[in-house]
Amino acid sequence: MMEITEGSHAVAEAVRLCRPQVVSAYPITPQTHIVEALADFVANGKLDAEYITVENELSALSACVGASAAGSRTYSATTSQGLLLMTEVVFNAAGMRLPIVMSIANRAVGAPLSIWNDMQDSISLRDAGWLQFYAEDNQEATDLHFLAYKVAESKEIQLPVFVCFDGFILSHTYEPIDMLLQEQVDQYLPKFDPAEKLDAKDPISFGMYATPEYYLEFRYEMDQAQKRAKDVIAKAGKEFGTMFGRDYSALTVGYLLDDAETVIVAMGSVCGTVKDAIDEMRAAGKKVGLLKIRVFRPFPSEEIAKALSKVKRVAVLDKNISLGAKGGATAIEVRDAMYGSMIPVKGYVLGLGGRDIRKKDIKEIVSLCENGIGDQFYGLRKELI
Amino acid sequence: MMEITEGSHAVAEAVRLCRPQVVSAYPITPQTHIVEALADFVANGKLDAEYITVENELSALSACVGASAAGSRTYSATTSQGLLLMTEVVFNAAGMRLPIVMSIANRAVGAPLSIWNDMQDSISLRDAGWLQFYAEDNQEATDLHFLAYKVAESKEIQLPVFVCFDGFILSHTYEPIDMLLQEQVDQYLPKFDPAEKLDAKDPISFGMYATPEYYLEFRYEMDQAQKRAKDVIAKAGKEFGTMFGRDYSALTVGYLLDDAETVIVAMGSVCGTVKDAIDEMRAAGKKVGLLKIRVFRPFPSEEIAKALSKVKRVAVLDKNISLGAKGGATAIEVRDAMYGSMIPVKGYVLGLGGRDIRKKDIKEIVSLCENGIGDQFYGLRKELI
Amino acid sequence: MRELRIHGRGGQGSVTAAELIAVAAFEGGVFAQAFPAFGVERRGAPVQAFVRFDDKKIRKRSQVYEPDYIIVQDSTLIKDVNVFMGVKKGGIVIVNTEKKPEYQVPEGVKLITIDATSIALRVLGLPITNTTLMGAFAAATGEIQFAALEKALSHRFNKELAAKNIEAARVAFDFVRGAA
Amino acid sequence: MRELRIHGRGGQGSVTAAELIAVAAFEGGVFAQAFPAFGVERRGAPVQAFVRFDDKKIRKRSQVYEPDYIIVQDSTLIKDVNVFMGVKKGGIVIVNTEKKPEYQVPEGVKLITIDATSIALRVLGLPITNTTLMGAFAAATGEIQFAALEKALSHRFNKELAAKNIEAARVAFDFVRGAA
Amino acid sequence: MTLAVGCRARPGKSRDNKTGSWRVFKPSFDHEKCSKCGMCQTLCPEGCVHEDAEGFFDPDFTYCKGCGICATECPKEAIAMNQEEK
Amino acid sequence: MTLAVGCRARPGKSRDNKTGSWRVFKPSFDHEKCSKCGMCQTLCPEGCVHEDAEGFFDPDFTYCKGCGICATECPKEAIAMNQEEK
Amino acid sequence: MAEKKKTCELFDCGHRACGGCGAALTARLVMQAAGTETIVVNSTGCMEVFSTPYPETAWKVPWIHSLFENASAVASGIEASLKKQGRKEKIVIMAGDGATFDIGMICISGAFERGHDFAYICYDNEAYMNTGIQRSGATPYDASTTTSPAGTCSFGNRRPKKDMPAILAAHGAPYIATASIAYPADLKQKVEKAINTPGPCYVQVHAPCCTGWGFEGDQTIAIAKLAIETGLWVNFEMVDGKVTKVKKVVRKPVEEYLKTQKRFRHLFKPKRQDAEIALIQAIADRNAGKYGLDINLRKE
Amino acid sequence: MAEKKKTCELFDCGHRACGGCGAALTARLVMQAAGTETIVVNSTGCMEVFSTPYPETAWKVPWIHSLFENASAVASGIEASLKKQGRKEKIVIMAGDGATFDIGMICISGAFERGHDFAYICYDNEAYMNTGIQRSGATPYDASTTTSPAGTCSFGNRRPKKDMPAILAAHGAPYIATASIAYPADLKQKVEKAINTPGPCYVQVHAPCCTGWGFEGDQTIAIAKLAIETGLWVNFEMVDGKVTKVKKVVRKPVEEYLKTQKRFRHLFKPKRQDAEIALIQAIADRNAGKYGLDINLRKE
Ligand SMILES: Cc1ncc(C[n+]2csc(CCOP(=O)(O)OP(=O)(O)O)c2C)c(N)n1
Ligand SMILES: Cc1ncc(C[n+]2csc(CCOP(=O)(O)OP(=O)(O)O)c2C)c(N)n1
Ligand code: SF4
Ligand code: SF4
Ligand code: SF4
Ligand code: SF4
Ligand code: SF4
Ligand code: SF4
Ligand SMILES: [Mg+2]
Ligand SMILES: [Mg+2]
Repeated sequence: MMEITEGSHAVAEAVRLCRPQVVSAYPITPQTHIVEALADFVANGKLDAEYITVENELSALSACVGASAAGSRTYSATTSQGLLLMTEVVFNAAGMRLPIVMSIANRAVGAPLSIWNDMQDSISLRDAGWLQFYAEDNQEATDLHFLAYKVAESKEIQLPVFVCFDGFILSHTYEPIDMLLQEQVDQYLPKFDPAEKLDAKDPISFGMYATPEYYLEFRYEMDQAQKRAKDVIAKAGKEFGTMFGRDYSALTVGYLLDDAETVIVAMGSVCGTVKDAIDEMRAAGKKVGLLKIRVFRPFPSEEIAKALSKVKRVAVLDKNISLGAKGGATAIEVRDAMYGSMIPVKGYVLGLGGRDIRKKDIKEIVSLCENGIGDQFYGLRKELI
Repeated sequence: MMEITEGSHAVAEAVRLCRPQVVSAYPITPQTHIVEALADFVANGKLDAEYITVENELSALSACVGASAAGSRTYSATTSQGLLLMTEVVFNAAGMRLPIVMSIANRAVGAPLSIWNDMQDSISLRDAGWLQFYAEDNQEATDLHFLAYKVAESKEIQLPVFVCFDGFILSHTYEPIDMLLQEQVDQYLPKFDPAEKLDAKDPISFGMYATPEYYLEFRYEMDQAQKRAKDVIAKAGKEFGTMFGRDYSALTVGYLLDDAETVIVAMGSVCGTVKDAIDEMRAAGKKVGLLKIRVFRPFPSEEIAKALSKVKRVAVLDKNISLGAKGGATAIEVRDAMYGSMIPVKGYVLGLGGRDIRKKDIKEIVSLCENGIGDQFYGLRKELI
Repeated sequence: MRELRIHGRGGQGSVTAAELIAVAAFEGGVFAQAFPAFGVERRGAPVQAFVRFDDKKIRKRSQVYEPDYIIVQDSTLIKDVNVFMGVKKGGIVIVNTEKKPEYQVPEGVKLITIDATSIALRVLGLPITNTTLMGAFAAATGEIQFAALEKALSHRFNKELAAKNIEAARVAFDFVRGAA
Repeated sequence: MRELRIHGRGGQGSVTAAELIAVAAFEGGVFAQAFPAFGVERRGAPVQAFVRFDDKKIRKRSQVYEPDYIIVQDSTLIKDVNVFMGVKKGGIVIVNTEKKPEYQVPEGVKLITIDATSIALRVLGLPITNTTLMGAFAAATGEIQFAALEKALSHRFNKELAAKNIEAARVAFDFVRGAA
Repeated sequence: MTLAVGCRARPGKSRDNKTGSWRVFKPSFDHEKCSKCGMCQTLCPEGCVHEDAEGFFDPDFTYCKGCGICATECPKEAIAMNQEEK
Repeated sequence: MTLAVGCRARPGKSRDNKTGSWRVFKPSFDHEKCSKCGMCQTLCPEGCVHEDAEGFFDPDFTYCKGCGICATECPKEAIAMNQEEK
Repeated sequence: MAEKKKTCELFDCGHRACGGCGAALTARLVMQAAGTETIVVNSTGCMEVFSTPYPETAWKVPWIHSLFENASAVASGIEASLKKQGRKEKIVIMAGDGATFDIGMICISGAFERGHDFAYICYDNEAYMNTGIQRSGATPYDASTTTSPAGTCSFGNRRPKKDMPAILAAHGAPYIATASIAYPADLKQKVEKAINTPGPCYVQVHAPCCTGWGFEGDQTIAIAKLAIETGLWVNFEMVDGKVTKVKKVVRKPVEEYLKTQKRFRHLFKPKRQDAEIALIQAIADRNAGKYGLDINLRKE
Repeated sequence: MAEKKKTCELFDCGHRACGGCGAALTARLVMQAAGTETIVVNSTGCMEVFSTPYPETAWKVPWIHSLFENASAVASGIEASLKKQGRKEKIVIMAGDGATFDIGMICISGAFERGHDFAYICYDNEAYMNTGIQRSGATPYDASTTTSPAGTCSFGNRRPKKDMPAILAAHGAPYIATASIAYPADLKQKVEKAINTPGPCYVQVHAPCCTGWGFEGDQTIAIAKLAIETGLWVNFEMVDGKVTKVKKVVRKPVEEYLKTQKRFRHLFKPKRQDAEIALIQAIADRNAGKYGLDINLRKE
């Protein structure tokens, strides 16, 4: 059903439709509207879940670990400082193979403190073993939650998922959404049926430690599950498409790629602005395209290498920076994916801490890239540095 | 003065010689011997520092933040779960530009819990803005602490430093060390003299937040400081060499690189075993060399690209895995550094969670690399998977 | 694409106004996008909110720099905030004031003033002007149909409250219509 | 390079023995490296520790698989732990036992038994055998000089304790010398 | 201008933010009624009420947000809140 | 063998670890002196003291670590600790 | 006069709090009591946000903010550092109720256990205001917040207010007090005592929030007074774990307090919830019993 | 008999604790009291490490370990999950003193404040044993540990033992008790009460550690008894914050306890530290006063 609503509310509604039994989250800007909406659903009988008002984020995700291990579908949401505070549990939940879904309303990290958008938070946890989905608009932000549970709970995967969407830029924006109905979601997403759970009827020990005889293989199996997720996403995304008309089988999505000479690689909401800019550049005769990365973990190396195998140059936008490295994580990994190709790949770190990104910026970046200039911060206020 | 001592004790002694005024750390295997030795120094009047026996790692580093901002040289040490628990403060301390030095006795992260060595912990925080030094042996583990304070406190840098050394493999190993004398250290490392501090005589606000007008530039300045650190390390490392005979000016160090066809890139204690294996392979007529990365942040991209510009192939050893990516962080960033070179770079994830690495493994990896096989886990117990 | 910027103060409902305008526009078959200026502004501090309208899906995510329309909820802002900044030629500015329209708007920009506070006080019994100004906006720009506005308000508020707000919007709508 | 593996139980000082042997070797001008089997073993559980000796700087960091020397601190271990595993041909195995040397050691490996517990009890008044066995090791292998051993012990313990431990080591040293 | 390393600043800068512009209502102080008790000064969250040479109090309108606390709490009802001019 | 996903295991496996091998001293139970009070069973940290059909108690030497708690706490001094055979 | 001059010296004009903010007033009053030889450690929250957008700091003493949860650990480090430097500044922590009752426990318990010398001032506005009025452990019973909303299945916050003073008393804090912006002289005296008592001391200041509680900014002080007059907030002092002083009152019924604020509106509209109001009255009655709050008019 | 059969059923043989480990005995006894319909949440520490190297679990009930600090939050989640599933298992947390007094406060305070239904059992061996005997908030005054070593400038741990029962009582925990492995029947009874009392309950079990305290493994029970007999450990029960039961004793001087353990050796060697011993005696005396510990032999 089409409706116009705030991104956070759409996400909360999607979560409600997924029927989580335990919700545990701690408020932090700009994630708050999600958890407030869920609290409201519970207070008004619209969601039959235990809503645990925890005292910090580490507890928030820890409660999800317990609830998930006990056999419940669980949900959390956070961002930025909150995500960093729960880091240890983030790694832990993945290693324990618990299919928790957590929304990340992407935000910069401090110091300096910033409540504004970039993707440093989830990107900084790219090693942790969680799948990471990134939404371009609120329709995706909503739909990817259904996909997330489906994939996370699949027996072949059993890994938790971040559904990331840009804080404020998406979370606080009203726009039209096609929201699924409960019966549609129920059809797509069956009840959570864990392979194993904490249960006096069949006692199992969860979270044992691994000596050097075993540890490597456990990590390997996690990495394999990540890699298997590509197929599982393809399947679940296609099924979604068949049922509801929006196909999420692709880890990356191209826009006017076919004949593109310069391709921008980007994630999240900036892709919208990029598309508008591309349309204008196309109109001016420039062959520019976009490759959007929707799934960052597992990282679609092969897909990217293939999609970009014939282009002249690549400009990667990063709303994050691995300080002291050559640039942002996306640029680094795109080059990794395309290693050996000789196609110039330039990175641009931009939009950190809420710095606005406009069509003209995209155009300027394309020019820079055409001139071989890149691997730098973009959009600096010269007077400040 | 040459002595034979345990790695942890050597590190503790080095720290003592640096005269930190505030030490704040929380015990965790295999870092414990360091903090125990420091507690012992304080209990016996050998170190005139406040030793804060904090209740968790987040507090440990937070206390360092306070003490450093108040104008004291501070020290902490941790590893693994402890490092992950303090993640938020790790990012914060860098953003606040406080020259804290923290030893990391590298250890795997859970789940599954493992107390054994790999480098997942510090590598997972590679975005955080800290400089990261990695020691090959206990001599380096010791010396790098002097270097760390020198660089961290330099006015051009003002960033904190991880001094990483392999847990157990180095921390619990007795071996000969040339330990500096107090007067030598005092000569090399002057008293901490912060540019600014919390002081009623000259009140300053520390840790303000940055709106979108300013945030990007603050991050840029941090990244620039990382980049400036290359020169500062070169200078301080050279000075160390001039004064004490061990030169630490290089971010990367080659071993039999000149005519090498296959080069292994590695960090930390495994380099020793690699060198032994290389000697044997050389004796058998194979032109193999090693490029050791001693400084991972700032990442020595140019140095690596240059050092490896003429080799036939590169095998990168990673004691970490970015789950769901193409491999470990070192392989990814080495490829980033060498992008456009067409030299095959293969990654091998190995030694996770304490899995032993032997000379024969190094030789096998060289064979695999020669055969173009790589970007995989190495050393899996087939019967387990 | 047309863009609207709303100026108000923290606590005056500018964001709600933007949302409701977007809802009404969408009701009328137009693609719309509404969002606040992302900030930490407290009650009383100057704030902004934005709406975009287009005939196709709106993908643009940057902020609004050159609005077609401006609503100023509180004319006390005008002396301290450059509320007319960037307004497009041919644009429309609606200012809530009981005074005569004596503001310096850029050339080629139409200025409409309305005493929304008085209307709101009279109809709602409260000096909350956001819904009133929606009526004025509908009349001045044609971006939203009055029927759609009614629907949006009915959706948002309970029956009684919706009726009152619709009434306030109606008064403003008629006033601006009449003035035009 | 020569390698030593020490078998003992948690609490019996195997790691200390390895460290002290390394210190003594280093005192004697040999490069040495000592390290425990990294683990979580509790008091009573079987544990291991290792020492490497070489004439040049030791770079190798892998575990010890084929030791030249083995010390078994506690013969009760032998029935449950394969203490002789991997020992090199020509290697030396020292077992603390009051029994006769009746263990099945691999071919070409020399077995030395010594009742270190009795010596320790007699000299130190405690059944702590690690320093006693150091003496035996020095005599059996020549990897460490007795003088260096003395120095190592003097460095580690206070005067009185050092003297006693040196005495215990001396008894064992002489015993093994005599037996050889 | 150059950024301070580490997002630091010396005092005084908040005064650049003239919060008087937030005001919708404006206090006016009637010195006739005033008992010079100083309550208005003590309780003003802005700290913008100042004492004059005669011991009377008046707000600094550059910062007064017009919250009305002074008016509510003045024991002499010496402060009136009026609509801010536009 | 294949690893359990997530490092999990079902009960019973600790029994593969025969802690009897840790023993340096070995308890021997003198049923003559025993009053069948069960204290030895209650206080054994290994939980390896078992009651036989007659109500007497004996340790399971597969797991007994020889800690000596049973001997120390036996009110009848019915348990003696001896050097483990080698 | 000298005293008065300080007034707007240490917490300066131009901060961005809502008009009528109780927390902003708390900052002013605390700084008046603390004086210039003070280092302030501030947790993330309204106070930090309204006073320190770069570069516009409102603080005229050395001030530091690190994170939401770690003010007490940062203060521990500063204390250790000052000790080693032989410096004499006093350390004042300023933290919201969320930063104290909830997330701050990550670091508070340890800092109090270690016995550092600082004054911990909690400005208690009874919810997370900075992020939009979510429940904290300090939120009173039945208050509607965005994470404990009143609704068809809920009357708002279900848990009683956490007894932070008692918890810190159990940690052995030598001086603990509660105060209110409605009684500024008392507040300042308590802050001074907390600063001057060696060891970790705690003052919890009732600081009503017009925006979060739903009332007009000019009522801030009036509402703070009502809290005390109804017995829902008790001003007391505790030395070495023993209550030594209590502000007694002639109690008013709790609804005089409740009905002034939107967060309790659901107790009166659409219909009056007598049972719930009675439960809240019982809280006040328990306070009265526990602290000996009531002035017995007849006898005095 | 059925009761007895359970003995080694739920915490199994083959675990890797030191011979004579008090914590291992605690696990056995607690599980006897808890029974099969129990889910155990274990923090990182000796107990977790000696009982669950993959795949050799010693637990015959559902068991989960996540991290060192988060057992109470994990338990909160399990409780919520069971509630939603309509399941009836009881939740028992098993955590060391470090996981409880120190790092666990990250999650404990919130879990108790929220009022979840679980029994929190702290096995208190008075230091971090798993990592090699470092000080915790539960380490007694003057005990030498590796991070509070006795030395020329130090007599060991400088802070008194944190009063965790009082802290949790201040959180409103309905049932709190202390117990000792030296009194197994009492211990089991208390664990049962904690499990059967709705809400978050707490039992702190004195569990001597031969390795960490420095005594032979056969003395574990004897030393636990001495702790009680000297008044350095008090076995009591608290219901709704009020002490309802105390194990009284004819007190022995504290040095009878101290001299049995290496961690206190520096109080006797190289020379006897009478002043320090007197301070410790004063702790016992305070306990006696506070809890009414002494059996007055003459009167009875
Ligand atoms: C780790 C972390 N979690 C969440 C937040 C978001 N956050 C910032 S301030 C705040 C609430 C502050 O509440 P309180 O301490 O009561 O202060 P107030 O805003 O009410 O003055 C929250 C939830 C954060 N900054 N860091
Ligand atoms: C975040 C974190 N910090 C530190 C550690 C290391 N660590 C593991 S167990 C432990 C001590 C446990 O002490 P306690 O809870 O008293 O249990 P015990 O070992 O004494 O039984 C420590 C410090 C860890 N696992 N995780
Ligand atoms: S509060 Fe009123 S009476 Fe008192 S000084 Fe201010 S204006 Fe005068
Ligand atoms: S109206 Fe408010 S801000 Fe203005 S002077 Fe009065 S109390 Fe201060
Ligand atoms: S403790 Fe002694 S008396 Fe009691 S049952 Fe055991 S052996 Fe018999
Ligand atoms: S010696 Fe110890 S382990 Fe063996 S039966 Fe007795 S109490 Fe149990
Ligand atoms: S929301 Fe409340 S606490 Fe925050 S600034 Fe406004 S009035 Fe003050
Ligand atoms: S160290 Fe102590 S607690 Fe740990 S297993 Fe050994 S005796 Fe038990
Ligand atoms: Mg608050
Ligand atoms: Mg412990």
